[in-house]
Amino acid sequence: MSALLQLDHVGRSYPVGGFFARRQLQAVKDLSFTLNADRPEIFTIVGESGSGKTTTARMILGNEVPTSGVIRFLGQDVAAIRSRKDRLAFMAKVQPIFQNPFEAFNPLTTLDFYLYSTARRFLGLRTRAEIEAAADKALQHVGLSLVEVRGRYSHELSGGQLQRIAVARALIPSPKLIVADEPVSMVDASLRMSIVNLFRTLRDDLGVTIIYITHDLSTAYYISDRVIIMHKGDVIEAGDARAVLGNPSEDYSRALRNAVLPPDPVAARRIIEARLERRRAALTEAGT
Amino acid sequence: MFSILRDLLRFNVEFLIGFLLTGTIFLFAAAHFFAPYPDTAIYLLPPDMPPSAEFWLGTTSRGQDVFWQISGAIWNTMTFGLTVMILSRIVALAVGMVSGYLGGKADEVLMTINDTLIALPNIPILLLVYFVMRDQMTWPLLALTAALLGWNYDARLIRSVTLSLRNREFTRHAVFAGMSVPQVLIRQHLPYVMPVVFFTAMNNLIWAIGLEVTLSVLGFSDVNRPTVGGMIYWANQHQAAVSGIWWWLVFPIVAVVLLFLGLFLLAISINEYIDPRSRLSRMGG
Amino acid sequence: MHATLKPEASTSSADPVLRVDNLKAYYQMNYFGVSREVRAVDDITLTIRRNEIYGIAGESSSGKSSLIKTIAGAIRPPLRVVSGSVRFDFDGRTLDVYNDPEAMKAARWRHLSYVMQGSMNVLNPVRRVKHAFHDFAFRHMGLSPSAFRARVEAHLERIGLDPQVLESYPHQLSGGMRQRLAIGLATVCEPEFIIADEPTTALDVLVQQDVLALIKDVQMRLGSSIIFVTHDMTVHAAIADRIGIIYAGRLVEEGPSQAMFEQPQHPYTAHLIASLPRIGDTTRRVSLPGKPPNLADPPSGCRFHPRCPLAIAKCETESPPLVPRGEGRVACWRAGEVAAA
Amino acid sequence: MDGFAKYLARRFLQFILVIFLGVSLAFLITHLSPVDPVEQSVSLMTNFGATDPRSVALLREALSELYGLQGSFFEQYLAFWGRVLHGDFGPSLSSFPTPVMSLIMGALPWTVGLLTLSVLISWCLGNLLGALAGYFRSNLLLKLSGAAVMALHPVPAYIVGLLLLLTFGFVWPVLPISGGAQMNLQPGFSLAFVGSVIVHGLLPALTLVLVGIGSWFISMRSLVSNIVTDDHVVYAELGGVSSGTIFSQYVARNALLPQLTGLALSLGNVFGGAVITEFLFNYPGVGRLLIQGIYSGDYSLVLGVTTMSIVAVAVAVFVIDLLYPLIDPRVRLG
Repeated sequence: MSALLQLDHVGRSYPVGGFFARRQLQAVKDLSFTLNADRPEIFTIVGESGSGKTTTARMILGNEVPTSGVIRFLGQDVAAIRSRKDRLAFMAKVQPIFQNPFEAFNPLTTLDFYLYSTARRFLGLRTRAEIEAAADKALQHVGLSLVEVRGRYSHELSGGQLQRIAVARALIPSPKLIVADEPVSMVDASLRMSIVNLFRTLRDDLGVTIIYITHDLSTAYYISDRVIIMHKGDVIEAGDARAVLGNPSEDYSRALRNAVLPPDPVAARRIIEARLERRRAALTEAGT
Repeated sequence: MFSILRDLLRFNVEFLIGFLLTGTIFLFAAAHFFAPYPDTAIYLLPPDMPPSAEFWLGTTSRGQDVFWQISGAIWNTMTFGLTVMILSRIVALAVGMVSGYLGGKADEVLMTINDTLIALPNIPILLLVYFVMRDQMTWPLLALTAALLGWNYDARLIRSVTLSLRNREFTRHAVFAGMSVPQVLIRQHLPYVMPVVFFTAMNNLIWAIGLEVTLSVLGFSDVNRPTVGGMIYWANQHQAAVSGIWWWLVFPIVAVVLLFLGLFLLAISINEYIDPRSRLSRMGG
Repeated sequence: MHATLKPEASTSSADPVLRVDNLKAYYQMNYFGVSREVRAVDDITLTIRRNEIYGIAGESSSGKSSLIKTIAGAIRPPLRVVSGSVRFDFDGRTLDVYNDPEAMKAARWRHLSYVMQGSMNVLNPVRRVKHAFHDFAFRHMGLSPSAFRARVEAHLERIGLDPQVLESYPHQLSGGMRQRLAIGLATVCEPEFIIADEPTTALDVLVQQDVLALIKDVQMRLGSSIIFVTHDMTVHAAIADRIGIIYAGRLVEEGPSQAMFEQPQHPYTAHLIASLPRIGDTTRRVSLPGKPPNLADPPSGCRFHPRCPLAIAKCETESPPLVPRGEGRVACWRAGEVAAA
Repeated sequence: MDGFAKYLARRFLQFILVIFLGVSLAFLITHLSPVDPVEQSVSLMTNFGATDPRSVALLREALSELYGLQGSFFEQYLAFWGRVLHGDFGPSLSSFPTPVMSLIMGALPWTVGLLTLSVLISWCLGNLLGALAGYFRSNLLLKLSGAAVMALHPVPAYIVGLLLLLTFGFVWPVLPISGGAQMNLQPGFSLAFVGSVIVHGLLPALTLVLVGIGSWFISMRSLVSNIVTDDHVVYAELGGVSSGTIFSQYVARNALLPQLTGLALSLGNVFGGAVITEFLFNYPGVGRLLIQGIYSGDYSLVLGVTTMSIVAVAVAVFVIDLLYPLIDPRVRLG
């Protein structure tokens, strides 16, 4: 049971405040979990803004160095990867998917350039035909083809399609781990499911482990194998996704779960009206 | 490249006027290579002749043809301006990109020095350099000094652009797509850095030309080398305004003012055209 | 002076407070000889009744934000009203937004107010919050400055905000607090009509729940009508009395929220509801094929036909009219045959 | 308050650094140049006769002591700082024996008066015109005045000054084109003298205003045209707030923040324009003093004026930096 990725008491803090009020903001405190190399899974980190989930993603990708603890990918300390050669080797196995597809693709660069560059660098392909073939193969995985992408710019396609192209690009070096930070929050609801279902096929058909980072409990419940809930840098609860999200044991995760509005008017209205009563009660009690 | 020129000429009136003005003055200046008399020769022609068929713009009290004097003067003034512009762009780009991309301590140190230099009065320092160097002062040295005093405002603008580019998601995406640093800089970032570099370059060129005119008008430069400022300097020395040789003063002033206007119009119109936002809207973004 | 607690959504008061008739608003742009026309709002007709929260749902590039900008009379070039009208009915007097600018300006904030999406920075960053209340509402209240201040403080207290917040600057407040303040500002004159453009989109789910409760609380107390715009169908389920679905610049379905969720009439609505994951249910959710329409050259006939599972030949040539059906309206040639979610 | 204190500390540190680097730069320039100032002055003196070798040697000795050229490089540097801090640059050779410092102190008020007045006018007028042109984009009058102001922007101070001098000196001789005040008037706060000072200051001030106004117009107009689409302005329009209030409180007030920083950053250049304009109109300020010093080869005067102008500009920049927190609450309240 070799570890694909191991976080060992990882922490990250930032200096904040002026000369006189120097203090440390703890973005991530004592985070530990392990992803199994021979059991691909969708591991989800759930949390609201400021919970430290994005900082965690950046540390796993090696874009930020933890201030405490260590992150090992296939036994190698990610923060120690310095040389260009080692970085490339690491990036061949660990690829990111970004939140806003319109920000992730340079509006002045054609989309196919990203696919070709990945194929050229990580697969060492040289001839144009080989490179285009690799790009087309990756696009097939996500239900697209090179014809739809060649020479196009990001503003010509929808958020959902761009995100699928981003997944295709990440698949080219056949990575072991994909770190997706809020991959669907900028995608329309009607297209969101195509991306989320895609993660499942990547796990099952290509054996890729996916770290899925989101604030949306419903998609987390629908797609994840395991989940950890973070709040202001702390891990509140962790475990099997259905168990933890189905009926959480900690107060914060229960509040989070109860705030999720079900797509059914009767139930949703009841949640809002209950909150309204609590608001009015608090006012009258404060008022008297 | 020509399609851009055609678009600009057709749709942007500022560019049209600017292009025509700068173009004619540039040709006028380039003509000095075919001048019948050497630039520095004096007392060749009958002095103080008003504009006539023979001497289109008249002659000076020092027996020089005003027309060819201005042509040579504009050429020298522009070469001075271009030298200052290029040298200061190199420093501004270097400082702007290093502090923008590296960030952290390097950024803090460079920007502190940058802000310090901005607060220094340029002309007194330049005058001090001239005073100290006296006759050793050659125009390339003056150009170097002006360049070293003229880059800091622009370095801060370039830094703000590079800093924002470094933190944009498509930069990280490019790195993970295997693009090398030069590829990212040239292919991904250049279209965003170009407008600010170009616009500050044109402003610097205008500032440098103004500086050259100002210094040589006071006689603080190699006055034997014909420059626009030099002409006005000699016109003042010979009391041209008082003794009614108006053409000696008016034509160089008109020429340099037209040059300023032309360059300025070019700067505004081209900057608006290559700005990524307007380029995107043309692509239908 | 406050209206007593209004009964639950009184659907009886049928007289509309807003009538939008065959409204067309297009983006017309011309850059260096490249001219483009985007038909963002393409012939929309709808009415909104008193004391009702009308939800407008639509995805990105559906034209829903252009629609409410046009309704609010807040359009700048290149967006332009091509035809149709927007008429409000305040105190028995009809106000035509585009033919009576003076009356419209006078009605702003007195009868019609607005809550913006980016409420994080709708308050002037260099002035204290109290100035915003003064600029927006003072002229409508006809009170002395001190009485006005007391009225504002009472209003804020009633919605659970500490009046001391009036003395602070926007950058000193959290995002959630600024959003609650924006709602306080939009309701201080007790307007009959409030336009809320994605007010809870940028908020965390816990704060979102509280803000929705706040909006519902104030609406019930004032009996005002609200247009509530968001792409998130679950928010519509929670707060909207009636929902209008916008697709490619056109209203494709409209009706009471409960009926719509139980028995959607239009295939697009059915899909929007079906694609929402629920906690406790992992049945496979499927996405719409194809991509959202490009409003610069929209598909012919019914604009949903390229992605519609029920599309027939007629759908590609003729655009279906919006016709009454059950308690709402729908624009689809095969409206009855939509499978329940 | 933490943010405000941090801001103040940073600005004061910057101020000290500017003085330190500026004065050191002036020292370096004078001491690293290949030309020996003493030889230069001696050759200047001796070409009026007086070539007796002994007196020339004595002169050389006196001059090198006067110019602070004794001792090692570092000792000279410390001595230089000593003199700067005491405000003692030795006597001026061209108007011997009056000390350089009293010449500077005599000329400084003229420059400060001229500069403060013209900078204020060009800053306020340029910003107002630019804001109006940015907010009311279709107004023809604003467009025309904008075009005129922008046409003047690239033209240097000397040319603008010369054109004014020619028009008011020869074509329509209404205004005095030289000097700071009527020669025969007794300097003091009498009505006649002050009136004459104002009249004599008109052309130099007008030159500086015409040269300065263009840059403020352009930057303010582009700032305003961006701010007009900001959320808080659109929201105010939706709120039916009067366009006068929107223009002044929502648009202009936010646009002024960067313009105030811009004012501080521009002082270095504006001072240069004043030097030229003073010389052109023979205005008795520090600028004319500097140029006359250069013409007469008066080493200590030139060094003194340059150093003091560096200090003066640094002080002005620091003062403006102090104003910034007053109008930006985000800096004042951390």
